[in-house]
Amino acid sequence: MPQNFFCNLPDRSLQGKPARITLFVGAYGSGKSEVSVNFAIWLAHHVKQPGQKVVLCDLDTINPYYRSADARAILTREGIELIAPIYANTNIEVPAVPAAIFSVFDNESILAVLDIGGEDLGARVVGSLRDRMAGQDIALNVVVNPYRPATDTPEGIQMTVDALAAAAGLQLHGIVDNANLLELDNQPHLIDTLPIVARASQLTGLPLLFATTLGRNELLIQAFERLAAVAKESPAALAATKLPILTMTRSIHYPTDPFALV
Amino acid sequence: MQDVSIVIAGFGGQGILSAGKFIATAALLEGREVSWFPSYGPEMRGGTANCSVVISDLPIGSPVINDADVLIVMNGPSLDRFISHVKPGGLVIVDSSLVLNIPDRKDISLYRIPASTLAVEAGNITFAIIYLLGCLAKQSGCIQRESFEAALTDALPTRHHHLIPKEMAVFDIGGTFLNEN
Amino acid sequence: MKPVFTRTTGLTDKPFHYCPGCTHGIIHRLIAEVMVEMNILDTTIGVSPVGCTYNNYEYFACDMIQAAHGRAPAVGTAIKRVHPENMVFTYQGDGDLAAIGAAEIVHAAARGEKISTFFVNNAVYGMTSGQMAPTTLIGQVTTTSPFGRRPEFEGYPINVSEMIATLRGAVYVERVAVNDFSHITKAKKAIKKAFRVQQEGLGFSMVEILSTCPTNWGKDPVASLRWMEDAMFKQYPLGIYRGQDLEV
Amino acid sequence: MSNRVLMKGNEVIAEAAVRAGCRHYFGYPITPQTEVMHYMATRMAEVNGTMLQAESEVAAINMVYGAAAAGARVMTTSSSPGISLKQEGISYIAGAELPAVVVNVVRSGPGLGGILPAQGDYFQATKGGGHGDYRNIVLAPASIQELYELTVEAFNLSDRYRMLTMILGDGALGQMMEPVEFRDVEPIENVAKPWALTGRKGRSEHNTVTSIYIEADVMEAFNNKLQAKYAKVTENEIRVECVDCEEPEIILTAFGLVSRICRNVMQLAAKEGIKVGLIRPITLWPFPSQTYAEIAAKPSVKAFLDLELNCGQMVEDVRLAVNGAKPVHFHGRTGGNLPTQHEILEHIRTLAGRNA
Amino acid sequence: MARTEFNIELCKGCGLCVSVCPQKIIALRKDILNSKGFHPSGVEDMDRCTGCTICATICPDCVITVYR
Repeated sequence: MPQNFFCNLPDRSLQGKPARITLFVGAYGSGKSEVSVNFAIWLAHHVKQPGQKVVLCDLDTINPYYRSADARAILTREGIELIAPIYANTNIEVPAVPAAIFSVFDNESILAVLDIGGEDLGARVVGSLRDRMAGQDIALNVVVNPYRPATDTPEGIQMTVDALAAAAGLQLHGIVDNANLLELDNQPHLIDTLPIVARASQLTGLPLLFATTLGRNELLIQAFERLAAVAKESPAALAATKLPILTMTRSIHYPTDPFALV
Repeated sequence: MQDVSIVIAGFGGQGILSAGKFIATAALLEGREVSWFPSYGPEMRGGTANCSVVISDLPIGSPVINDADVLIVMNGPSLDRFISHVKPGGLVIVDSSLVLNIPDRKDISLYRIPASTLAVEAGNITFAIIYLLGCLAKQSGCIQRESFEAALTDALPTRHHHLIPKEMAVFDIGGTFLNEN
Repeated sequence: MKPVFTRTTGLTDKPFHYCPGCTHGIIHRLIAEVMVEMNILDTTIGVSPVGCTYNNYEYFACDMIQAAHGRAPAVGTAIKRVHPENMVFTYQGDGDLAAIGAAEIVHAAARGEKISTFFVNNAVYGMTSGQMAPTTLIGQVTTTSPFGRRPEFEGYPINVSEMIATLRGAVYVERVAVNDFSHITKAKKAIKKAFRVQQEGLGFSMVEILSTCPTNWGKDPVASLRWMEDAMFKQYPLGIYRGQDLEV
Repeated sequence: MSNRVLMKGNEVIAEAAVRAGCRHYFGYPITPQTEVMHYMATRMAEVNGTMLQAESEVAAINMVYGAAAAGARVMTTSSSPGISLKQEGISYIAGAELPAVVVNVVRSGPGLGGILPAQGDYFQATKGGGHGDYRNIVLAPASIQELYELTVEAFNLSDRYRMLTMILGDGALGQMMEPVEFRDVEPIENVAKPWALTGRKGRSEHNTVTSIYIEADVMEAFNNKLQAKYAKVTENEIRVECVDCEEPEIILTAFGLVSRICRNVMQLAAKEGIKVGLIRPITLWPFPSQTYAEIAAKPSVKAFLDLELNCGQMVEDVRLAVNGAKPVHFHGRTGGNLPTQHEILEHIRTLAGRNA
Repeated sequence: MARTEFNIELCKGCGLCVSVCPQKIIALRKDILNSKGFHPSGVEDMDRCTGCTICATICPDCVITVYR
């Protein structure tokens, strides 16, 4: 079990020592790639020690678009190495798994984030790497966006988690709440739906690891304080009040967006 | 000489389309401009068939005939369909063995030839159309006898060439009929 | 010491882009080795399919053309008709050949086109990410048969070799596998035989090659080979389906 | 004169192809063009060529793709629904820059469509038809003699520009007979094809024929190259016939068979003192826009009347070319019907203000 | 007397050669990393190599050259 990132108000930023290799799985559109890129950046800033390097592996074999390889420029700037299928971001849709993926298992000095393709189908690629993962310090986390159909109820999230675990053939370690409707400021959405995700955490027995926001922290803290006020009535909401936050920057855009990759 | 536009119509199998080709070939052999435009499609298989032949000394505009100089018909429905498209002063040649009711038009020349009956009597039903073509050649002057004979030789397979003298005799008989209007 | 196993000159220097453990690479090498051994590299024209191997024209050192999905047999037919003295092969996957291109392969075989088809069957669509193929096994889970292939809903797998073998124009049809040394050796012999049949002008030849897809099967490469033996061999028995007595 | 023979349009397409050096024909039967296959079946045997009846139109066009890549002069013919099926292959041929000739003897659509004359495939032929940014040269013959000449020319154009040339005919053109003289229109060009698949033989590099480029920039550069080629075709290859366009009152504009009906109408109109001119595009792509613009600028011209066997397709290009200089009217017939000379004349009288 | 050479830059570390070697002398080499950052296949005890070519035959990426 990896370290959890629980923290106290008012500083809700991620802390602690994560697993050496973190995998993000999730349903289509849950925001796995966005979370992966930002988590890798957080690792680079807060966890990486001298002699270590952070590697982001784009293992999405399902969908050739909106993938973490889109953030190549930002990753390069942050000194993060990207491993992606050789045809990622070309005209070709051959989602071959890059052999370099093995480096994250073979090289202890790597802190790795693995961005896995959508749904249980994408998680199947994890199955082909199962042998390599044995004995490694690994966290397999599921990213949830409660604004997406199928993961908009605690039960829906539970079913999704079960399907992902079955396809990957591995036990999941935790849930990431990535509530968003794509707009810049997702805090209201996060507050509105946190109880759903928190309840799913109880149902599945998987800890709620962190939530993500694109917005301003002070607003978020106010909102959490409001949530804490009603927390006594809901154990799920109570859990939420302790939730650490990953403040994200947008990095994966459709290439026509003039602000992409700036 | 002026353009001649000829519509030939009847049932499929009566040699309608071939008759058009004979006329067109004969005119071509005389060095004239010519077009042959068939009705095709479902009509080709068992239903009615018709074709349009235009002969001219100048390049031909439309191969599609709206107003015909000559109408040759071998069944009733075709006559009903095309009779109103014959120009005033035009020529209508009818197989009267098969077409009984002929609409009353006094502004045309009308030739009624019991072609199918005559052809059966002559021992070959395929001759029927030849009587009508003989009449066409004689009355319109659009093709010469010699070029028609040459066209038959050209168009018919060698194994049928022995029929040509008999067909030419039939052709000549067709030319003996008189205007009934 | 002499080299007894080297990279064949039938391949270009370009490294394959396939996933680790994907056996397309073995099949490419076998075809390339046979072309060199038969001295036909300079006269062979290959037809690339649509699928993971769409750009294998970059790997084979002979003249190559990329065909639309399923149409390789039609393209190959025409090339052979234009250059009857040349050798023509098509390289096709199970979606390409047995789904969208079912008509083309059947008719090329029925016409007895003097081309050789190498049909790679891995029971799944690789390129478009793991959908059900015509050859997907009963019960096999794919992205488009998430409940496992159910005969009553998705129907049955197609045994292409058995089907093509019913056609008189197909003079040589064999199913092989590339799961271990002896089967790979047999596969190479079959590929050579297919080319020999073409060279002799006898008619259409096809070798169906059972292959793996570790990524979309969700199994590591070694386990994938075992799954091929355990699951695929039952549905797709190896052997010669036409041309048992053929001497070429 | 003695060199002239009476032949059906479909037979002439086939004979023209053979005389143009085409030795590979792949087709699938569909009325009203099936006689091309019938003729080819025996004719190709005489010249040691190949006529292969494919299993489908889809297979046929992909055979064309293969044969063209192998360096052969190759043709397929079909009719509207069959041409729709061929579009993927046509796009591949454009994407791989291969020369080939495709003939469409148009049926009346949409859907299955009737077998009578129609021109409803103008958009499909000139605006793409298949996927992607590409053009085909589109030729629209109006007589059997011209059908011969343009079919031969289609092979030369295809080889010269490494692109597909389409003959857009109609059911009537395929089925009618007229005299044709198989004169040598133009010496058959022998364009070298070093890119063709022949087997490597002496070459150090292997040839590949493909239509995909992995990098976006390379793919864009390829598209730019195609467009430059199309600009060159537009500069060099526009063909158009203008009849009595010196000082006309009304300009008729039509392609193919309809233009011939227009010629008869022009004589009828002349008898009534109406000066009518005719613009007949022979290349539908590239479209003779400049000719339209120049004639539209003439003070004598009151209006254009575009006639087609469809609900108004080429008229869009006519309007773009005339660019508002003069009104452009449309007269269309569909379902396999042809406009009569009388109805066209009536329309002309109205436009010329000659009606009571 | 035999020898195998591995073109480690072409190796994708799939491990098929490891699984088929009758002498059990092929392994992913923990002592080296290739430029892609992982341990490629290699022979640990070349003296025991028989040059049977089974590893080269199953390799999907033409990594292995065998001398005998």
